[in-house]
This record gives sequence, C-alpha cells and structure tokens, in this order.
Amino acid sequence: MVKTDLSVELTGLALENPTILAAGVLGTTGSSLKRMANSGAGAVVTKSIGIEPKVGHPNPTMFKLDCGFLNAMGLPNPAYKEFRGELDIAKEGGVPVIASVFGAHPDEFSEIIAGLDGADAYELNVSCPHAIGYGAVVGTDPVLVEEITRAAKQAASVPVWVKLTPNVTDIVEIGEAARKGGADAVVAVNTVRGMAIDIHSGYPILGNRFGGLSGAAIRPVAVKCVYDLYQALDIPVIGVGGISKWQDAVEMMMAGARAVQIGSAVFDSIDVFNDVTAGLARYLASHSMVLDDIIGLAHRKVGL
Amino acid sequence: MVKTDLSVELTGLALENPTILAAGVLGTTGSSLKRMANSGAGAVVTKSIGIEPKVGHPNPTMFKLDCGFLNAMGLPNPAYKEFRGELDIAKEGGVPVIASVFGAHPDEFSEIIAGLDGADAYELNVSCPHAIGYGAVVGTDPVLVEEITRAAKQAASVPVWVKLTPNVTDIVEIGEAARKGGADAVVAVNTVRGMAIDIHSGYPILGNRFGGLSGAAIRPVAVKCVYDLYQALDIPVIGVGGISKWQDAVEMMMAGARAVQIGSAVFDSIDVFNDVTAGLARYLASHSMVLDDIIGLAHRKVGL
Amino acid sequence: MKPQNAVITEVIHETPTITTLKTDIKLDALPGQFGMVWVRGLDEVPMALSHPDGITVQRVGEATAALSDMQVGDSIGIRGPFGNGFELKGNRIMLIAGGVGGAPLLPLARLAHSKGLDLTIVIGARTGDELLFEQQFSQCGSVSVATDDGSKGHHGLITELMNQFDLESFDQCYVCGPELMMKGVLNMLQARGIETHSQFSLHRYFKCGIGVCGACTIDPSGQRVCKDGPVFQGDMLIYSELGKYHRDATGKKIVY
Amino acid sequence: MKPQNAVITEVIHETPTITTLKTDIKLDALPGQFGMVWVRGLDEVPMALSHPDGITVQRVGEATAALSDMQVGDSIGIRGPFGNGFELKGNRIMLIAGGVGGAPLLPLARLAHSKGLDLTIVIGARTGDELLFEQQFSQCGSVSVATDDGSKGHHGLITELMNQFDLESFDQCYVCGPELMMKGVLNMLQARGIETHSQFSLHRYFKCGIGVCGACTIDPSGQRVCKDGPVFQGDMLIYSELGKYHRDATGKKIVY
Ligand SMILES: Cc1cc2nc3c(=O)[nH]c(=O)nc-3n(C[C@H](O)[C@H](O)[C@H](O)COP(=O)(O)OP(=O)(O)OC[C@H]3O[C@@H](n4cnc5c(N)ncnc54)[C@H](O)[C@@H]3O)c2cc1C
Ligand SMILES: Cc1cc2nc3c(=O)[nH]c(=O)nc-3n(C[C@H](O)[C@H](O)[C@H](O)COP(=O)(O)OP(=O)(O)OC[C@H]3O[C@@H](n4cnc5c(N)ncnc54)[C@H](O)[C@@H]3O)c2cc1C
Ligand SMILES: Cc1cc2nc3c(=O)[nH]c(=O)nc-3n(C[C@H](O)[C@H](O)[C@H](O)COP(=O)(O)O)c2cc1C
Ligand SMILES: Cc1cc2nc3c(=O)[nH]c(=O)nc-3n(C[C@H](O)[C@H](O)[C@H](O)COP(=O)(O)O)c2cc1C
Ligand code: FES
Ligand code: FES
Repeated sequence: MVKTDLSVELTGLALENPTILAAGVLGTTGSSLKRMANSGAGAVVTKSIGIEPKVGHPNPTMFKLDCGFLNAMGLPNPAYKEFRGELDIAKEGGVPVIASVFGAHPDEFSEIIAGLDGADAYELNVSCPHAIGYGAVVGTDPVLVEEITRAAKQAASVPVWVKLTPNVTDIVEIGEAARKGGADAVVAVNTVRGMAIDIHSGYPILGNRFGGLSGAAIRPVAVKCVYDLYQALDIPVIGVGGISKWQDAVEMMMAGARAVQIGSAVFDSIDVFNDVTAGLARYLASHSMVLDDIIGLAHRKVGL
Repeated sequence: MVKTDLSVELTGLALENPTILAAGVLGTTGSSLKRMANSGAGAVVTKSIGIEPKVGHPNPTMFKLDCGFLNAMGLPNPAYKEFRGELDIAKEGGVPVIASVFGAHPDEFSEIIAGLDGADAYELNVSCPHAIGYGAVVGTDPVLVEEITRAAKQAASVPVWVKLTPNVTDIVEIGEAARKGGADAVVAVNTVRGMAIDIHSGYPILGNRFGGLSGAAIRPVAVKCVYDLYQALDIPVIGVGGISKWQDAVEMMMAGARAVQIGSAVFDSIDVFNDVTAGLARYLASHSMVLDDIIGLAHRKVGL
Repeated sequence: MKPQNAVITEVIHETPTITTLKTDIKLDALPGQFGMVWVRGLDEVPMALSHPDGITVQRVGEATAALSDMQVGDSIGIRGPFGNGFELKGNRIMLIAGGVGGAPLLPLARLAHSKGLDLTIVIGARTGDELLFEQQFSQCGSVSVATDDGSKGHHGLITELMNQFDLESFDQCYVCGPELMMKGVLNMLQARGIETHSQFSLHRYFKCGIGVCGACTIDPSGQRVCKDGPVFQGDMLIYSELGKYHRDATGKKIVY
Repeated sequence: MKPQNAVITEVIHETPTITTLKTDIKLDALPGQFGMVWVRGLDEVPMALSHPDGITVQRVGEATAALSDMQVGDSIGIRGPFGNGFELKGNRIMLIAGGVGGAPLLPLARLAHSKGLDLTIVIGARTGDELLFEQQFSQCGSVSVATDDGSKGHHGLITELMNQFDLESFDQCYVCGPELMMKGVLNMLQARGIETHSQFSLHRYFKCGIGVCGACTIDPSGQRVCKDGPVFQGDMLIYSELGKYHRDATGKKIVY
C-alpha cells in the first residue's frame, strides 16, 4: 500500500499532516507539546501567553456537557519570559511550534512576540471570550484587530495567524481586518460564549460564571465561519471547533479549511491526531483524491 | 398530594405553566397549535408569518445532528391573510396564542399585526438567520429593532415580545433597543448560525447551504444570553434554546427566564411539555420553592 | 441523522413513468416507512422504502425526474427510515394500491406472504402499462386489476372492483394511492362500518420529515403525517381533511 | 459531566487537621481515583475518594477549610471518578501513606484485604495525633507507624521505618504522601532495583481534571497527572520532575 501524502504547506510551514493541536489544550509545557507532536499532530500551538503571569479563573474551569464542553480557564500563563524555555523543548517534537499570544493592545503583542522568539509562527488570540479587558473585547473590533495584526507582523519574522472569535455579528469583517493587517492565515473559531448553571444550588458552574463552549456542539458554527471566511479571504483558513473524527476534518476542509486544529477531543483520546490522519488518508485513497481536492470543495459544488 | 402551582403571569398573560411552544415548530396550522396546547404547553407561538406567501428554502430544510439540529426552513408561510383563520382554531386550545411575525421594515410588522388580530400577543421575529433581506439582517441593527418594536406596539393592543438572535456581538444592546421600543418581553434565543457538509459529495446538506443550529448544542449559548439579558433589562426574558428536560427548564429559569419555549425537543416526544411541567413541579415541591424562587436564582447566588 | 450515501446499483423501469432504484445500502424499515431522498443540489423528497435497499419513483416533477434518470453508479442521500409504517393484523387481509401507491405496499405484501397470511391485492392504474408491481404482488396473493381506460382488468375505479369482494370478510385493509381514490375507499369501508379495520398511507408536503416543522400536519387532529403517520387507521381520517384539501409548501390550503 | 450534588450525611474528625465527609451519593470508583470537589462559590479541588461515598480532607487553605467546616446537611458538587487508580498486583503488598496520603490508600487496603492479600501498611505523620486511618488500616493488615516528632511509633522518616522490612519480598509497593517523602521512597526502591514494582499517586495543580487543559502535565513525559495518572509506576517517575519541581496555577515552575 502506498502511503497517502497528507503533507500540506501552510503559510510557508511544511506540515506532515493537516492536524494541529489547538491553543490552550495540553499546551502548558514544552513536554506536553512534544508529547502531542509525538502523538501525530502535524503542528502544535502553545497555551496563549501574555505579558504578566496570570493564575486564571477559579475552578471549576472546565467540564463536559452532554454536548461539548464549557471552559473558562482565564488565560492562565506564566508570562512570556518564563515560558520561553518551553518553546525549545516543544520544538524537540519535530513539528512546527506555533506560539499563541494574547494581549490588550498592539504593543503588548509586539513585546511578547519579540520575547518568544524561536516559534515557527505566532497565533494571535484576539478571541478569548472570557478574559476581562482582553480577548473578545479586542477581537470584536476590526480596527484593533488590524492594528494588532500589523504590529505583530512587524515584530515577527515568521508567519502570523489570527484566531477569530465566532461571537461577533460578522466574522468576515474581522477576518478581513486581519488580512488587511497582514495576517498570513486566519484560524476559526475560538469557543462560543456559553454558560451552565448547577440546578441543585443555582450557582453558575464555572468559577468565572460563564465561558466558552467547545467540542461537538460548535462544529456546525465553526464550519459556517470557515465557509464564509474561505469565500471572502485570499489567505488560508485554519478550521477549529468540534473536530473529533476524521469525518469532521473532511467536513471542515470541504468548508475551506487548509488545515484543522483539534482541542477538546483530546478528552477522548490523545490518539485523535493519528486517528484523524489515518481516516483522512483512507478517505482520499478510496476517492482517488488529494488534500487539495477536498479543500473548499463545498464551494465548488454549489458554484460559489 | 397538593398540586404544585406552576402558573405564571407573563406580560399580562396568565399561563398555567411556563412552557411555551416555540415559533416555527408544529405551528403551521391551527389544529397543530391546538394539539400542542392539549399536550400541555402553557402557551403556543405560531410559525412566523409574513406579508407575502413564501415557499421557503428547498429541502433538505432540517436534519438531526449528533448534537442538536440544523434547519433552514426559509420562513415558509401562506402570508397573514391566509393564516388569520388558523388563529381562531389555535385558540380553541384554551391557552394564549402568540402570533410570530416577521418583516423587512416597521410598516410590514404593523400591517401584519393589524391583519392578524385576535392573537394574545405578538412575537417579533427579528432574528431568523437565514432569510435574505429579513431576519438576522434586521435583528442585528439596534436602531431598526427599536423602530420595529415601536411600530408593532402601536399596531398591537396586546403585548409585544421581541425574539432575539444570538448571532450578534452584543445581544444586550439589541435587547435594550427592543425595551426602548416598548417591548413587553424579550425572547432569547433564535437559532445559532451553522452549517453541515455531506462528506460523501461535498455538498452543503441544507438546501439553503447554511441555517440555524437548535437543540442541546445551543443550550449553554441560550443560558448565557438569558443571563445577560436578565441582568440588563427590567422586562421579562423568555428563554429558548435546547430545552428538552425539566432540568433544562430549571437551568434556564435560574439564568433569569420567566418562562421557557421548547422547539426541537418535540422531535423526541410531543409530551415534552407535560414532562417538563411535571418535573418542574416535583423539583419545586421537593425544594419547598415556588417558581419565583428559581427565576434569576443564579444572579442572587453570585450577588449579581 | 445526516443523509446516508446510497450508490445506485440497479435501475428497473417498472412502467413508462415509474422506476425502481436499488442501492448499496439497506435500511431496516417496517413496511410503510419512508426515507427522505436527497437529490444533491436539487431537492429532498419523501419516498416509501419499496425494498430494503430501494425506492420506486414516479416521475412527476423535477426531483422525481432527476431520480428517474439516474444511472448505476450515481448516488443519492437518504435519511430514514421515518414514520410509523403499517401494522399487520389478522389472517385475511386486503391491499389496495393505486398507481405508485404500490411502493409502500410491496414490502407489506412480502412480509404478510412470508407469514402465511391470506392476501387479496387490488391494484389500479390509469392504464395497463402503468400497473405497478403486478407480477411481484402475484407472488404474494391473488391480484385483481382495475384501469381507468379499461386496457387491463376491470374498466373503472378501484372502488368498483372492490365491490366484488365481501369486504367484511377481511381482517384488515391496507390502502395507498391518489388521495381521492383513498377517500373513496374510506367512504366504502365507512358505509360498511369497518373503517377501524383499515390503514391508509397518506401523502402531504414534507419539509423536515422528522416531526418538528409542522408542514405535514392534518386537520383537525394536528397529527403529523411524517411522524404520527404516514399510516393512519381509517376511523382517524373520517372527519379529517382527507379528500377535501391539503397544503402546499407555504402552508396554504389547496382544495381537491 | 456536570457536578453531581452530594449532601453531607456524616462528618468524622479523623485528626486535628483531617476530616472525613460522608455523603448521600456513592461513586463507583477504583481505589486511587479522585473526584473534583466543588465548594460552590469558592473553588473546586481534587480529592481522592477515600470511601465510595466520602472524601477525607486536610485543612490547608481556603477550599479545604470550607470543606473541613461543613456540617451534616450541607452540600458539595462532585465530578468524577477521574484518573486511572491503583492496580492490585501480586499477593504480598506494602502500602506507604504519608499524612493525608492515606486517603487514596484506604480503599486500596480494603479491597486488597477483601481479596485475602497479605498487607503491610506503613503510615507516617508529623505527630501521633495526625496519623490517618491507623485503626482502619489495622483491620486490613499489619500497620507500622512513624512520626516526625516520635510521639508515636518510629521517631523519624517513613523511609527509615521501611528499612526494617525486606522490601524485595513485596510484590508491589503503593505510595502516597508529601512529594519529598515519595521521592525518598522512590530512591530506596530504585536503589534495590524494584521501582517497577511500585505505584505512586501524584499531586499536581489541577484545573480541568479531565485531561484537556494541560495544567497538570509532568516533565519530561508530558503525562497528565489527572488523566494518565494520578497513579504512575515508579520507574516512569525516575527521570521526572518528581521531587524537583512542580508548577503553580500559572504554569510556572516551583522548585521543591
Ligand atoms: C410518505 C410519502 C411517501 C411517498 N412515497 C413515494 C414513492 O414511493 N414513490 C413516489 O414516486 N412518490 C412518493 N411520494 C411522493 C413524492 O414525494 C413526490 O412525488 C415528490 O416529492 C415529487 O417531487 P418533484 O420534485 O418530482 O415534484 P414537484 O414538481 O416538486 O412537485 C409535484 C408534487 O409533488 C409533491 N411534492 C413535492 N415535494 C414534496 C415533498 N417535499 N413532500 C411531499 N410531496 C412533495 C407535491 O404534491 C407537489 O405538488 C411519497 C410521498 C410521501 C409523503
Ligand atoms: C489527585 C489528587 C488527590 C488529592 N486527594 C486529596 C485528599 O484525598 N485529601 C486532601 O486533603 N487533599 C487531597 N489533595 C490535595 C488537595 O487537592 C489540596 O490540598 C487542595 O486543593 C487545597 O486547596 P485549598 O483551597 O484548601 O488550598 P489553597 O490555599 O488554594 O492551596 C494550597 C495548596 O493546595 C494545592 N492546591 C490548591 N488548589 C489545587 C488544585 N486545584 N489542584 C491541586 N492542588 C491544589 C496547591 O499545592 C496549593 O499550593 C489531592 C490532590 C490531588 C491532585
Ligand atoms: C481548556 C481549553 C483551553 C483553551 N485555551 C485557549 C487559549 O489559551 N487560547 C486560544 O486561542 N484558544 C483556547 N481555547 C480554544 C481552543 O483552542 C479551540 O479554539 C476551541 O476549543 C474549539 O476547538 P475544539 O472544539 O476542538 O476544542 C481553549 C479551549 C479549551 C477547551
Ligand atoms: C424547524 C424550525 C423552524 C423554526 N422556525 C422559526 C420561525 O419561524 N420563527 C422563529 O422566530 N423561530 C423559529 N425557529 C427557532 C425556534 O423557535 C427556537 O428559537 C430555536 O429552535 C431554539 O430552540 P430549540 O433548541 O428548543 O429548538 C425554528 C426552529 C426550528 C427547529
Ligand atoms: S414534515 Fe416537518 S413535521 Fe412533518
Ligand atoms: S488538570 Fe487539565 S489536563 Fe490535568
């Protein structure tokens, strides 16, 4: 049997396969990132790193629902100076390591990127829905997104991806702002705002009261965002949200994703990268297709 | 055993219980609405009715996902003149009948409301995510929402509810516009925009390509919207999105809903209204509480 | 559920307007259940599962034309099985099929035959060429035929042909066909007071097919043809809209 | 899963700083598995399931203080059981419990005893008053005691006490206690080349508790203490961060 080629060129990076570990999931340490690389991820994204250490929100910070997961981690991170060393360990995994970066304004992004040198690309988290003064606030303002992207591009000598929140009236407007700012790719989507309440007591379950929905519940939302962004932008779209099976990856790529990120699905198994990759290869082989044939296929079917 | 009192006063309407059939679900005919009243709904909302007959989008218009449902009906309706007679039949069900109304501008809403006289309240659908020129376009603009609400209030001699879309950056802004326009209540939420693709062929599955996500997948989204609206507004909030069990209704009410609407869950059983009502009654009895104790409880627990 | 992919493995031209498509998937359906059949890029329409692995389509409009023109190797999407299906009752039963109404009745005939039941099958069509499944039905029981133009069998309506039988002697009558034919049959059964011993498979405009949207509900019961039906016991239909009107895709009443 | 509601049915003050809370729910857990225990409005912390229906809490900070002060009728939320738990191996086993480390080991002792295994249990504490589950462990096997201040049993470290046994004669050693104690035990076992015959229950800062967030991963394997652990075979820990450093809630390394 000939091994199906799943390698993909993504903003100049060579990925052996199009599955990427999503930001904030098993990305706290270099060792953990390396383990995920060894588990088959084609690239790995770190936990989002900021300028000051943050302990994040009080627990409960994450739990599983019947449909998906809710989390409100609150961007815990030891700040970029402390985290810098983890990057080197992560890179021992042999796959591109993307540093996820968050901040409140363009200068912060620049400073962190300069400090986190050595990453193969940066992913700007302008989309975390539950960090006061950060994230969603930033990511819902196209002007700010464009400025942040531009500042990041200036600071970085490697590609810059911008990760978008779905919690906006028009994600394409934000995606276009990122592209105008010089983004090499957009990543869609971050979590969908959500909340759950403990009916035994009346307390919101998350320590932060509300947070972000991820997992299977949001896949149709992510697919729609990716579809719209692919149609509107001339830069690659990376799809994320609810992917746990190879079928989900095929769907996301047909919507227009050039690569996919996988987060919550590590709950079921960290083998998810190998499983998705194997399934993708089988699918392509049995349909006599290559990856490029399925990327954006849904657009070609309906004649855009 | 004393029967627990579940009656609730909602914008002046007396409901025997706080479960309401959601718009667009089994609300095409008077007989169907009557059947749902007889199945235990405390009130029923009609299919959204417009000014001209519409056949809606091509099939497939709805299907079940692992998590929730996707639909893109496209607001099929026979126009208000043809529909008027169904209201009288619906009212034989003995519970309040709310006419859901959609349009492109304030005058259309006024005309339809005048023509659909006899409803016990009107629900303004300014939130359908998949009707070109209608719905989401309207419901994402606070100025238009305020104007439409004001026009509807002028045309109506009964309460006016405004149904909100979650597909906006800030649902509270739209809710406030509705309140300023004179809304007696807001209803949150309509479906969340979503899409699914057939991986065998690459075709988007819905005839309209994309549509609205409903069911369990969106409950955390709806709970968060209801929570925020309850905190911001001094008019009642009606919660809708993913309710299929009494526990879900309790959660939604704790978030701040004075009543709940149930849509997709009729898929499992049209007895859902009786089941939810029975569960609510048991819950209240076993906790020695009345409905008012749970409405908004999550806010009181965290001290607003 | 999302549509399953079904690849056409065999195309059988049953009559000049009716075609059976066999596929590579089997649905574990009760006789009378249906699937929502997706012609990609065009439409999705309800179709009885005339075979575990196939449907039988009459060309009436765009979607059915596309289906009728499919070739081996083409594929469709199918959601289902949906609906309640027929319930076998008693030992001596009559099947009454008008036109493509034979589609949901064929699997019922086959099941009844396999259980050793005594079957009388009455099939009707506009013309002899259009008789559906005559041969297949003959393998299950005794078949009587009526055609509108008299080109085969009894010249006239199915109901006239039925008069030749002692209807009271049947434990159950199963009916599917054009609405006015079904209404005629229902009237005959009602006149004899045996409408509770009959099951009718109805046709209404389906959108969701899964009992949520309400497009297919009938007056005055509000029953959903797609979920509570498509099969209803005759007595449930007597004071119904059957034969009076149905609704189009907008929900507007169309009088027969 | 969302937290289950657990109402406190019994409060047992085990030592001046350690309290067992029995609840009205039973979790079907393996010995060594844990629950995420939610003190509503305050925090959620990992706790071994010391009983099918209970936890045993040492007062160290805010959440554990709130738990220690709970009364019968109060309630908490519990998610779980999570983690891998201990695996019983062999016939002659040793349990080594330091302080509240006895909590995950008590259900293991009881299970092993019920299976007729030969148990040697070594428990240590700062002082005699703080010895946890001495009586309960005695019902399962022979107990030896060490205290830092010599107020009871051996005066000194657990590792010194362990030297009195022929460690090679045990099929398996199960260990839970303060990190530096565990590191000491691991060193002893390693020196004898029997680290593969040991299981250690680790403690790291948990956020999600379900293996997704990465807060609890250890170097250099990247294993998640909450999901791949909390129990690890001794040899997996030899070149690890155990006893060297752990990470705080920000992910910053805190050196021991
Ligand atoms: C439960 C059920 C089982 C059926 N089984 C069969 C079968 O086995 N074989 C068969 O040939 N036909 C069957 N039909 C009828 C079949 O669905 C229609 O003939 C088909 O939908 C026509 O589609 P079209 O695009 O070709 O026609 P169009 O030109 O779109 O419409 C022609 C007529 O077909 C009907 N129709 C169109 N769309 C729908 C729809 N979504 N739902 C219901 N009716 C529709 C309407 O009456 C319409 O006036 C069944 C219908 C139902 C409700
Ligand atoms: C798998 C596991 C099982 C445990 N079983 C028990 C047990 O049975 N009985 C018992 O008394 N203790 C147990 N612990 C330790 C217990 O979780 C901590 O003592 C508790 O979290 C302290 O919380 P606090 O608010 O009282 O203290 P804080 O003042 O918040 O913190 C004090 C110290 O407790 C630890 N801690 C705080 N929060 C967490 C957290 N979310 N996750 C892990 N550690 C934390 C940290 O080391 C911190 O420095 C267990 C820990 C783990 C990881
Ligand atoms: C526990 C957790 C932590 C996350 N932290 C971050 C983060 O720090 N930065 C970020 O951009 N996204 C973060 N996300 C969002 C994910 O990267 C991803 O966009 C989202 O979870 C949807 O993908 P999924 O459904 O595959 O999980 C986090 C998600 C989870 C579940
Ligand atoms: C088939 C279907 C049709 C709908 N049609 C309408 C409609 O016409 N007007 C409207 O305001 N909402 C409509 N909705 C939205 C529902 O009223 C409800 O807001 C949404 O489905 C979330 O609730 P659920 O999860 O209980 O279904 C429709 C939903 C479904 C599933
Ligand atoms: S077609 Fe939607 S309820 Fe029957
Ligand atoms: S605590 Fe989140 S992975 Fe272990």
